[in-house]
Amino acid sequence: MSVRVQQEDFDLGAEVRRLAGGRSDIGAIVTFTGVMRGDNDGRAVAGMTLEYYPGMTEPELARVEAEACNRWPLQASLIVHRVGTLKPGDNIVLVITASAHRQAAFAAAEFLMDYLKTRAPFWKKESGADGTQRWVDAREGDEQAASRWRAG
Amino acid sequence: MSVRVQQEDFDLGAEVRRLAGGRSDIGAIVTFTGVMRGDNDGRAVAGMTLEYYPGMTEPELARVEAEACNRWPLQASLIVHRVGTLKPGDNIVLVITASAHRQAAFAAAEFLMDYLKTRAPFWKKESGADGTQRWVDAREGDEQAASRWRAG
Amino acid sequence: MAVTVLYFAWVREKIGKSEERVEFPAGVKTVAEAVAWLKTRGPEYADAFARPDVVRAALDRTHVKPDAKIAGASEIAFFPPVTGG
Amino acid sequence: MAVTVLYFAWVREKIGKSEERVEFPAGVKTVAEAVAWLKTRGPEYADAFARPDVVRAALDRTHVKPDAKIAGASEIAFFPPVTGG
Repeated sequence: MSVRVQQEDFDLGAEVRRLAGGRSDIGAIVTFTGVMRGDNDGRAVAGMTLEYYPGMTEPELARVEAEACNRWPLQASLIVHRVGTLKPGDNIVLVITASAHRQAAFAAAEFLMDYLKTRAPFWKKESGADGTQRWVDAREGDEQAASRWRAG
Repeated sequence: MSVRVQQEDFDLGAEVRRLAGGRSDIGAIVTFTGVMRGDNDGRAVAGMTLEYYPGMTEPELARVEAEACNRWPLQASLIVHRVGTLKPGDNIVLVITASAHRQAAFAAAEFLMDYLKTRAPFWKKESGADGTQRWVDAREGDEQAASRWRAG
Repeated sequence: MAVTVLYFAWVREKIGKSEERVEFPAGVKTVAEAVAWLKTRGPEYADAFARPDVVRAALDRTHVKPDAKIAGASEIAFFPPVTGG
Repeated sequence: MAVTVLYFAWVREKIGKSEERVEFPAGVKTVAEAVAWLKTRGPEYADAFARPDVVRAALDRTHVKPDAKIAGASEIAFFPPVTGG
């Protein structure tokens, strides 16, 4: 159960080995990797800068992770979120959940991503291929995706 | 879009790199790794043998994968299933889905696992820690999990 | 009509073989009829197919229901519910 | 009551600074009132808070609603809806 905010890239395989390697109580490991695309809303994107709120972002991620552990029987979990300057094809975010059964691992990973997207203080600024810059707008769909966990 | 049945272990990180490395049209990569647990239904398990139907299992996995590609806009997908003798902590199955957005990648990965569990010809025989052997029973819950995709 | 019949997992273990060539009588038209006929071949078959609703079948490597017609198939497989994943 | 006020993303860019110490008047009790008062400090603030329903706030690094009381907080942050993940 840990969270990290970092500029450096992460290594999916190494993170999974560190979390689950050598354990025989884990039956299911789900990972989500968010990758920067070269287009957004039909616009060609050349780069992106991720800003965050040091001192709030980390505990907010930890709260989201703790909530997932409350809801599902997880043996292990990890959230890694990158900040700084990224280019298309670069990794942005990694979520890993491990449980005895697949349903819990899948549900917890989706929950972490939905909640992270609406609660964790990160802001993306895109540089268009045409040289213009713009702050990415929050997506209404993300708010809806997060809200489905409130009833459950 | 490919499927493999093999005795050898797989390397999660390498498989994801092979599928998505260097691509900027993929925004979301979901992986599911099924791992052999050291207990099942409260019984301590020492090992497992996975039998399959060569010539049917591979095309059946390919059909399941093709169905997922019909239902969701996937940029890439992979199913790897191991056969032969395994011990607790060993990898059993790997599913990877890649899409522009996370909802499609998550849904397709869950669908692949649910369908694979009820359709792909694999049979598990467990060796208990007490030396007894038994064929694993199909779980009613897996059939229910698969059936939820039929209405949608 | 001679077809290759394959058995997997505990069906294979109960019958004691993984594969055989079988000449089904002309009256055997469906998978369910093939199972009923196989059960008459000996106690090991009767045991393997004791609960025919549990045993699954494939014709030429495609899942089929008990009422599927076997005419034209070159391979019939019988196996328990699958437990992969 | 002097508190540290932080601005992020386009709120920071519009106001032209990322951090300042602010002495709020005694009548400013809530986050919404703090926003209304900040808007009177100059056109850059008025611009940043032109749509106060869009700007989010945190008190001492916890998300809060506009009606949250600021008394006792040592750090107030204002930022757009988050776009991580």
